Amino acid sequence: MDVLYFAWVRERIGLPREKVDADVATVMDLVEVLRAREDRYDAAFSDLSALRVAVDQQLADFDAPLAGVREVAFFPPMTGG
Amino acid sequence: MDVLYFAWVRERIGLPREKVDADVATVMDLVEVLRAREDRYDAAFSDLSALRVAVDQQLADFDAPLAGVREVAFFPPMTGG
Amino acid sequence: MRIAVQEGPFDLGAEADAFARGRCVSGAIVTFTGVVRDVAGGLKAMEIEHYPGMTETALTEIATEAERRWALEDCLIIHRHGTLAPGEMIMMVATAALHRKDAFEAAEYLMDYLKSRAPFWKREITGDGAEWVASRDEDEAALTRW
Amino acid sequence: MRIAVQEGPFDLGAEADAFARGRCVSGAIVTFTGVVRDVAGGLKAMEIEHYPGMTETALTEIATEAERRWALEDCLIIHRHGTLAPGEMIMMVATAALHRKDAFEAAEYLMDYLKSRAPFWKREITGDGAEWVASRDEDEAALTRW
Repeated sequence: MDVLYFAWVRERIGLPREKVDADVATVMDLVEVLRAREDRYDAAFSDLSALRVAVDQQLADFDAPLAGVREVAFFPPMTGG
Repeated sequence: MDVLYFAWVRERIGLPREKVDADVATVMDLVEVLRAREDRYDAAFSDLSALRVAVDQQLADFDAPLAGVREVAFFPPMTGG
Repeated sequence: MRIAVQEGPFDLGAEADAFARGRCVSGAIVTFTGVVRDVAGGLKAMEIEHYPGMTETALTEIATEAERRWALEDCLIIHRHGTLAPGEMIMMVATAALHRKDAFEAAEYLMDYLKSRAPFWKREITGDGAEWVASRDEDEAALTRW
Repeated sequence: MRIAVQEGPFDLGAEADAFARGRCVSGAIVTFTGVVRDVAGGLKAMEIEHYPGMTETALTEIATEAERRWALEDCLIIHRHGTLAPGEMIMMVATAALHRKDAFEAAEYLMDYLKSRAPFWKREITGDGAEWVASRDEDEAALTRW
């Protein structure tokens, strides 16, 4: 699936999007897979309360299932308006 | 002093303004003097709860004093905006 | 602060542009525009009577009180009188503030007071004749909020 | 309903005019405009990042919910992204309704949701560097009102 990063999450991880092929059931599983990769991922995901997630472009929780999902995005709380 | 009428009060009394020289202490005294004049005044002032009053262009109560006042206006509740 | 009481039309776009132009402190600009509505159909015109002299004083006092209660950078009131057709703009207010809450609340305050405390009276002209618009209890009740 | 997500500027006056033009049912039109503010001084630019695709979806959902909750004749959201200078307009919303209460509440609802539920992220560029604007607890708290 496509994994996207925005704002300081993008900066900390160092790229805006990547393809991730992993056998993960939930967003939280995906987070664990990413954190295990490298320090920059581990740092980006160190405080999940500072992060928001969207699954197929809809805001979701970290326990949201990923079956059939094409796109997951991680970002800080939004500051629109 | 000048006495002004607006909206349906103006229509019922039949004129927009007039000079009234009367020895009146309060707005209520002025109302009594006017009501005693003619039926059209009596009709216009028959329900004071449907009327508002301004003394020298400031909203006031019917017991407001008239000493030194130059202008009194009677009108229905305002419908601006 | 700018207060305008006028018979002729105003240009919402030009007024909004002029009010908003070059603001670097205010992050929030709210406008409210009132339009002559013809809900039932059959409205030919809306006549607005006012009390020259008191109108300007009342609007200035209302705007001054809004600037006292909220942290506004600026505010604007334009109100027309005379004969208006359905769809014409009757009035507008605009507020500029650092925060959106102040701008919104001040604009609502201006509108609530304009409705019941500024000396305007509306009359609707239809094919059946002319009728003064009655004040609404809910407009009076709205003032208790402030 | 119109939703626009764009990099270029918009013309508040022209948008407000077009939105308001010819309304005979709506008596009440509210606009809110957000401006890049430089309160402390020294702001060089505001950069706004967004999530193409999700942004449009989120704004449409927010506007649709507003139209479901209030009796709106129409609503408009314009939001920019990219690099903006202090004083530039970031976004606007507009609402048209029969009654002013609906128009005001719907505009405030749109703003509250835009602040915390639309995928935009602001970064301030000053002489000292760049800093992501932190979300404010009071913006999140504002959602509990609805």
